[in-house]
Amino acid sequence: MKLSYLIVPFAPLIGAILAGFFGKQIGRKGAHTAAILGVLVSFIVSILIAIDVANGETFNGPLYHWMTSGGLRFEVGFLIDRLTVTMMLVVTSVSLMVHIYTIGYMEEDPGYQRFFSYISLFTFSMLMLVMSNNLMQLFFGWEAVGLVSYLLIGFWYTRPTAIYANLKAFLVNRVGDFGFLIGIGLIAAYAGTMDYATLFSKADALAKLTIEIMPSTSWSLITVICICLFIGAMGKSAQVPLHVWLPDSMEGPTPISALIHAATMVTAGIFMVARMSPLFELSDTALSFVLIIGSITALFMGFLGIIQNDIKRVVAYSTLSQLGYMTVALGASAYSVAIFHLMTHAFFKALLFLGAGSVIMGMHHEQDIRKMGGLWKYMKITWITSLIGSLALIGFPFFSGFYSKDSIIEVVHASKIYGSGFANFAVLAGVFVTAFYSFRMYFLVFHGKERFRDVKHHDAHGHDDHGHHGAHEPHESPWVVTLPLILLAIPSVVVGYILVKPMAFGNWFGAAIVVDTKAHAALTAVTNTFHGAIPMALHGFMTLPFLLAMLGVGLAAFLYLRPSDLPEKCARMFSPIYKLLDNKYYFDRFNEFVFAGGARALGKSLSTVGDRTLIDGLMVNGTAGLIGRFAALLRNLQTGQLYVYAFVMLIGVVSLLAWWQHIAAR
Amino acid sequence: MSLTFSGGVFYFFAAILVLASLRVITVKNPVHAALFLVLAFFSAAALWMLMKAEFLAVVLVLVYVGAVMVLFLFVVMMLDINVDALRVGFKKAIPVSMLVGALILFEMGLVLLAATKGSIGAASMPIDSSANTKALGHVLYTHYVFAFELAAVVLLVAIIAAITLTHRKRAETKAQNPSEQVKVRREDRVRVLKMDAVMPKSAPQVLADVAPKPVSAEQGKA
Amino acid sequence: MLTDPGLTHALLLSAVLFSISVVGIVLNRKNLIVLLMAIELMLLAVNMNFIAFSHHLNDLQGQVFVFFILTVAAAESAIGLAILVVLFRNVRSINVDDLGQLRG
Amino acid sequence: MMTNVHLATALPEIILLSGACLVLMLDLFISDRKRDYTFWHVQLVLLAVLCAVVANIGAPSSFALNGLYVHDYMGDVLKIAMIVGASLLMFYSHDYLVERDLYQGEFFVLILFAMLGMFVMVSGANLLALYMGLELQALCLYGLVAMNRDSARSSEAAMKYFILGALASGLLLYGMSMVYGATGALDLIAIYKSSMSPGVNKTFLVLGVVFIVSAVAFKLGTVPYHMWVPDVYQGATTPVTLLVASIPKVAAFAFALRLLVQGLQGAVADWQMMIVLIAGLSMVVGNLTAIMQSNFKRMLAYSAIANMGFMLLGFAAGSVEGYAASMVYVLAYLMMTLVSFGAILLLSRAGFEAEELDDLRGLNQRNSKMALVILVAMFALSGIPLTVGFIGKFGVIEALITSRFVWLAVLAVIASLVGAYYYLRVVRLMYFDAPTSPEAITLRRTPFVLLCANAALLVVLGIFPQTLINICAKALSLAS
Amino acid sequence: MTLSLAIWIPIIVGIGVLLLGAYNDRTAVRQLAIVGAVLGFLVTIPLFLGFDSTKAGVQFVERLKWIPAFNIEYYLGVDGISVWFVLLNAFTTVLVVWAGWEVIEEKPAQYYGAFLIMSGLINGAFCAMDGILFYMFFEGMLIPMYLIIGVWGGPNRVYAAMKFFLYTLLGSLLMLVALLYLFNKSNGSFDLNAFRALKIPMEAQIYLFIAFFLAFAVKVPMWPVHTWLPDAHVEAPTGGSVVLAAITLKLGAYGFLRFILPIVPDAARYLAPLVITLSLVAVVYIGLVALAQTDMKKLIAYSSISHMGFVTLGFFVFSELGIEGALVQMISHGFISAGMFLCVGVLYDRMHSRNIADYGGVVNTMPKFAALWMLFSMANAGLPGTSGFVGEFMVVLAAVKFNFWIGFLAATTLILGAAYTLWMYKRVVFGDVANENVKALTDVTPREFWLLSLLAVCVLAMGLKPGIFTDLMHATVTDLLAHVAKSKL
Repeated sequence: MKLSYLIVPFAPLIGAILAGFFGKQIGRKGAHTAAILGVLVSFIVSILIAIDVANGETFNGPLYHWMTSGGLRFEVGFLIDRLTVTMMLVVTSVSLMVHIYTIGYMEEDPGYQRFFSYISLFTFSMLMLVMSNNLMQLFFGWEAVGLVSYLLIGFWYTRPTAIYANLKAFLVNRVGDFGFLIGIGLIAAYAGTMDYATLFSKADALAKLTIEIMPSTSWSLITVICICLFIGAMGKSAQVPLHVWLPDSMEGPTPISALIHAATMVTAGIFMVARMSPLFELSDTALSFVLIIGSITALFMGFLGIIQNDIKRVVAYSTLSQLGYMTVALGASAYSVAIFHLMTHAFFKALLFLGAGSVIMGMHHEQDIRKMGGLWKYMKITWITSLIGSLALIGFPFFSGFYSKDSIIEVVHASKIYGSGFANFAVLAGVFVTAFYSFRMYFLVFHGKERFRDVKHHDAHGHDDHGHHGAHEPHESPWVVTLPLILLAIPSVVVGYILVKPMAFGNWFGAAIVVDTKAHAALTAVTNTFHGAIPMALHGFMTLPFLLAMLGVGLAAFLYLRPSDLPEKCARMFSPIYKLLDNKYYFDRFNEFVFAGGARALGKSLSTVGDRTLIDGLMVNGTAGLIGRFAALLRNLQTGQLYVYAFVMLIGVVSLLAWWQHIAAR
Repeated sequence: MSLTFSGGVFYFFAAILVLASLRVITVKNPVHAALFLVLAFFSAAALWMLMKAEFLAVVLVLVYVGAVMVLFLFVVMMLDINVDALRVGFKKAIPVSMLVGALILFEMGLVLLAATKGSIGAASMPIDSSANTKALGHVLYTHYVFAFELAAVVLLVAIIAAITLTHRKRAETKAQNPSEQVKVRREDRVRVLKMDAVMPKSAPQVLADVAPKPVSAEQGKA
Repeated sequence: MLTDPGLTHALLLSAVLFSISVVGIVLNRKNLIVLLMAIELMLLAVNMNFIAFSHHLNDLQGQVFVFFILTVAAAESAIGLAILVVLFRNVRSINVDDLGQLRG
Repeated sequence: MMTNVHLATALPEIILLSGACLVLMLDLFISDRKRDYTFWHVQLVLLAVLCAVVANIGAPSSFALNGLYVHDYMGDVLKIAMIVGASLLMFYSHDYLVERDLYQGEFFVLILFAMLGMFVMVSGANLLALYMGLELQALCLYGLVAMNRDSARSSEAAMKYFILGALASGLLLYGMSMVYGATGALDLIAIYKSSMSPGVNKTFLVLGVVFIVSAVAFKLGTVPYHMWVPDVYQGATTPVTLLVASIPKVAAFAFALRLLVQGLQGAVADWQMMIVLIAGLSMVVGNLTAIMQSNFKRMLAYSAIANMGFMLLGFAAGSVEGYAASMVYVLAYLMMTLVSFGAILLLSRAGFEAEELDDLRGLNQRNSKMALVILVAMFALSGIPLTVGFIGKFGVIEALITSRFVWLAVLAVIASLVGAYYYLRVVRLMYFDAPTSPEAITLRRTPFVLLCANAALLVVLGIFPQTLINICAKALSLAS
Repeated sequence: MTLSLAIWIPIIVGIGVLLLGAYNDRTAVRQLAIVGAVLGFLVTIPLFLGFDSTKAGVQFVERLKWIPAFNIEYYLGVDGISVWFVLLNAFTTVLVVWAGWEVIEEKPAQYYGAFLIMSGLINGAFCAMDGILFYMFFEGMLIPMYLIIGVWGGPNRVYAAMKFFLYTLLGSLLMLVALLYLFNKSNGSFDLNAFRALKIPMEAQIYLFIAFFLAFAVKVPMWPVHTWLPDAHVEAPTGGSVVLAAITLKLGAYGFLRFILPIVPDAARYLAPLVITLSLVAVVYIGLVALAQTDMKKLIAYSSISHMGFVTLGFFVFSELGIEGALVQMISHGFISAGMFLCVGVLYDRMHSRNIADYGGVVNTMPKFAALWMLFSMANAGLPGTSGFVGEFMVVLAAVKFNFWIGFLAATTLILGAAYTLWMYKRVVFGDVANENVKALTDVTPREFWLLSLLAVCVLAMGLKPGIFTDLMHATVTDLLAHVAKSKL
């Protein structure tokens, strides 16, 4: 146990506390200094730890005893292994970039200190999540990132859309957490531990158990556990159908989007499944489930990106789609590839988001890509970095995205698990779609006609509105914004090349990830065909995915590079599909109507019918009323007339006599 | 039981008693009711004689017929009652009251007839049948002296209560109260007023005179 | 076993009297004085009982009891009539039905 | 035959009688303005009687006056309670009577005679003595109820009370005659012995028991012999209501105990079931009907019906503990009644009867101490713990459960739940509602201090009931 | 002696406050009240410090004869379960007195007096080891609460107070019968330990169970005898709501552990499905009902019912984790509900409305308040790091172990709890300033701030170190489970 382990999560926490509680005292500058310093320290220490870990030093031990109950120890502890370290690096580095970027982006916001506090807290939560050595703490971090995302999405709390989105995000995440909690509960119940190491050592024993979920049907316990856990991951990592919160989370400031989508929240689910690989490996059913959910997400969420006009939303849907890829990788037992993609994705997605944010700033908080165009002239750095990001995203060879994504495609291709055929199709189709919408956006924003001149007085779109408008000429962003872009662009290009061998196909993760190579041989198969990064990239030019990607880019160029009414026409031609996509497959409507509306309606009817009418009305007041009526009856007996009184008395005598005679007769 | 003489007398008076009692509760006029009640008492007294309670039979006649019934009649006549109005709704009440009466009679009769099978307690104070009155008197003033005293108190209470309830001080009674007469003082009877010797002037002038002079106003008050 | 049938008959007689007085109380809805008379009848029935038992048991106590009942009954009717008079002064009626202020 | 007189044993009664006569005489010579002399005379008489009772308390049980009178511990305890109750009653009533021109000597004299009657009921050891005591008490009460001569309600109440009372005496006498016929005796001891003997004519005996139970139930005011209670409570002037509601219940308890337990023990199985019936009905009917009342006195009347039903549960248990619990109950009830009616008396002013429930509205804001006193009384009546009312209910239910009448116990608690509703309503009116007129109510010091002490006693005895329980247990173990 | 002090100091000071009320000196009344409350809290601290967590039985025992006629004893003692509630109660009393500081204008002496007396009585109920002693405190407590709701409550207070009293009385009267039955059965003893040792036939056990269950289920309250609570809460003054939610509900749940589980274990096991069903109904049904509320206090009241459903659920899965989780949930709910009600009280004192629709955008004018309330809301939604999480987590784990579907339904609170709490929070706090009234709001006063902060610290401390709480319980809970496991037929 090293002090450095403690520093990693707690440095951002201290930063958060300083910025949050003493924001007024230390001022804006103090706040961002504290927060950035915290993350910076965390980042540096993470690197140091990573070096240690790379040298074979791992750690697994408790840090703090929370409580013990019923033979179950609840602890806070760290598990520092290669998986953890990878995540720590990704989280702290991206977070650091976002922190720096925020100085510029949030410059004019009155909630400056609060914002820094939140993002540092976010970093802390995520670090606690990834560094955990037990499920309890994992859940703690799990929920904590949920909380901070809630706070951040609703950062502009006066906006109805923002506070709607943050509530939605929290609740949808809670649905995932619900499954996750049950999964943890099952583990606690049957394995009797929360600790990863102990749990994994019992995994084989668990695999033999069954559980009777429905009467007279017994399920494999491990399948149930894994599916439950994965439901949690679906919530956090925005898999269909729990993805609905993610696009809405764009209501938060852009740095948040970057943080949520790239580094912290959404990766949690992927990480968790990878962490639980010893369990998932034991259940093909669960893996298939993961695979299918992932491929659905990868493909269908990509479609949605095509028709979005909000710059951030396009990126958001791309995130959904990419998360689907990661999940697919998980389902194909290629955990290392999934984490690899997670990492590359973190960089290029952060880059894209921050780039989008830069564009938004440059456009004076205009987010509609139809009102942009030709920005390359005005925002050179942003333009270049965005191009890099987009290329990485579509998996252009040599870019980081290529390595990770292509690996996934390969692995899925090699996978023989149930659902892999569909997954294969989905990921391939996804490549085309991704390329299309990425470059659609890219062309619309940076090339073509300068459409922002058409609309002189754009109506206040209600987004990122700082209340300050300069000249309507787009401008490049300050260095605090561009620096992170550049810094992120570098790994977006190179990280794949460097790490594809050790991380995706090598043994970087060591014991942290367990793959049953016999049963799930896809990764091994792909690994066997892997001959190094450069050959892979070169080979990549000749593969179907590349062709598809280029097709996508080409189509985008054809449709959007020059002004035309073709997109409109297409939209009209496929209007039912367009409508379906425009309504996001009606998920939101469905949820709004069935779940939210249904719950409210059910609550209301239970409240009025159940509580007020039946219980209060019928049972409580009904009893009271009955007593009252009976009392009134008795009262009416007291007529005030003497002979009635005498009569009743005599009736009493008569009945006593009769009754006694009856008894005497016996 | 063969019909002996005493049996015959018993049934005769019993019949009268029952009939008289029935009339008591059914006749229209309360005066008649009272008279039927007197009849009932007389027949009861006869029956008591038959059961060797001579003294009580006499007392019944003397006290009830002589005093209580007279009191009843007195009250009936004193209170000016509209007899016809008293009969309204009588018939309506017959069935239900008859039912109660029949029920009670039925049940008690059933019990009484059944009871004849059981034995009955022995006398703890045997009767000296030769002198009923003397025996009764003797017991009353010795063994039952407590009850006797209580009876006296009951009568006293009856007197007090009856008087308190009905006796009213009439407003127009003219009685002297000697103690008040003795205690009377001069101040209670005579009031001496001091007045100016002059004749009063006409009204406006008086007012004009009085207003500036508080002294005379005080005098006027006194 | 009761040897004296007279007792049973006397008891039955008094039961009849008792019932008549009960009927009188319930039947009579208009005249309070008759109510008082019915009560006297009831006491007479009771007295008859006592005397019958006394006679049957050849025991004096029953008669003593009757003596006191007679005394009390006299006192009772005095007070009853006094109350009746007071009532009449207040409501100008001895109608049983007019006793209806207090109810419920 | 004059073998067993022992006049000294009956000293309290003798003093009471002489005192009453004395007051009667003295009062004639006292003018209206100096009526307070009468008041203090009466108090003195009560004090003397109290002394006489206390002086002889604890002496072994003995018979006097040829066996018509019994002196025992239970009698003494009940007498003390009655004397104290009567004394308090007069203190509470004093101002009320003065303000209404009812402050007459006869009032006190009749109370004293009624007390004498009740003493005899408590100490009677012979059917005749018990009957005479009962009649003496009843006649006084009839007179007292009618005392407010100008009130139509009072005379109506008196008339009803009288007719029904006479009917009840008729029932009692009929029952007594049957018992006499069955046992050939009037002395309770003889009846007891005879009723226990196997040869007794059970039919006569039980026929008598039916009528006697009916009469006792009437005196206690229990269903279905309860109809007089509300009318008399409401119709009588409040001091008389208080009198009718409080001390006679104690006497009736003793009366029931002497007759049923000490006399008719042989028919215990028979009367026990009748009592169960009566008690159950009383609790239900009393509590239910009380809910509907708007007149405080009338509500308390129904509450009395229910409470007497509750008290009878001790008899229903048919055990010595049960009777003792009943005695605790009846003493507790005496105290509670004194407080609740005392409060009405003290709140009433000239021309204003505080007997409607609405008159209590917002009392807390007008006189919070009085509100607290009534609150205590109401919670005690509903049997909330830490009040003596709870102790009473507790003991009775305990006895019931010991005697395996669990269902009756459940009925009892449910009935008392219904009862809680209307007691709470009183509290609600005092505390939750706004007063009808804002001005504060000032109360005369002396009676109010006594009332407070009385109310405090409800709580103190609720917390430390052991003495009370011990006394009652001792009384009953000696008496049964 | 400590326990007696904890009981009688508040009562005596309360009576003193009542008497002081005659002099119309509000400051003196308040000062005396707070002194009494603080003193009452201080005397309970030795309970915590001196508690021997290795022992299962009761500690700090005081035993005196009280009513020998019925063998009723003044028998006090605390075990690892009750000690927490004594502490919690003493603590809450301080809060409540402090919370009413400037708010209660009408009859402050009676208000404080009632609270202090109630506090003492509640302590008594938690400490009592004699059945009747318990009963006396249990019912005696109703009187001050009745008055608090009725006198200082809202417009519909009469109905609410009545309902509260009668509901509770119904249950407790049946409990009295049950106690008397046990008294008979145990040959004349009301000693709760003696009751534990009794052999009782199954039929009788079931009747006893029903009697006790009604008494405590009403108090908890469980569905369907819960409807008094929303009414009572809505109408009660803030302090009343706090005590009601934080303490008196716990008394009901405490009764389950003290009476039902150890005395009639066979019936408890036999009828556990019933209780679990009702608990789940409380969690799901009541959670949904809470969603539909438009009145803040009502919503929190329903949330309380839902949370208490967790408590009863935890009891009846008969595992250490479940029972301890339920206990932790009880304590935590004491803090959280107190915080929630105080928050609503803060708003109510300013705007005199509890209606959610009357608010909106409160954060703009009351940022500090919004932050504190956020904490309590999150705790109410069971967020890890707050006390609300611990109990829920433990109970869900235990429930899943007991039966998958029970755990499944229980876990829905994760969604429902968050939904109703945060939705309310959103509608009240977030958004633009809704109207002029909201615009005119002023942020929390220092008193309110420290009051809420104190609770916030408790919520966080318990969330971060629940071991403090559970460690003291282990021995007692294990012992209890041993009793439950043993058949008493």
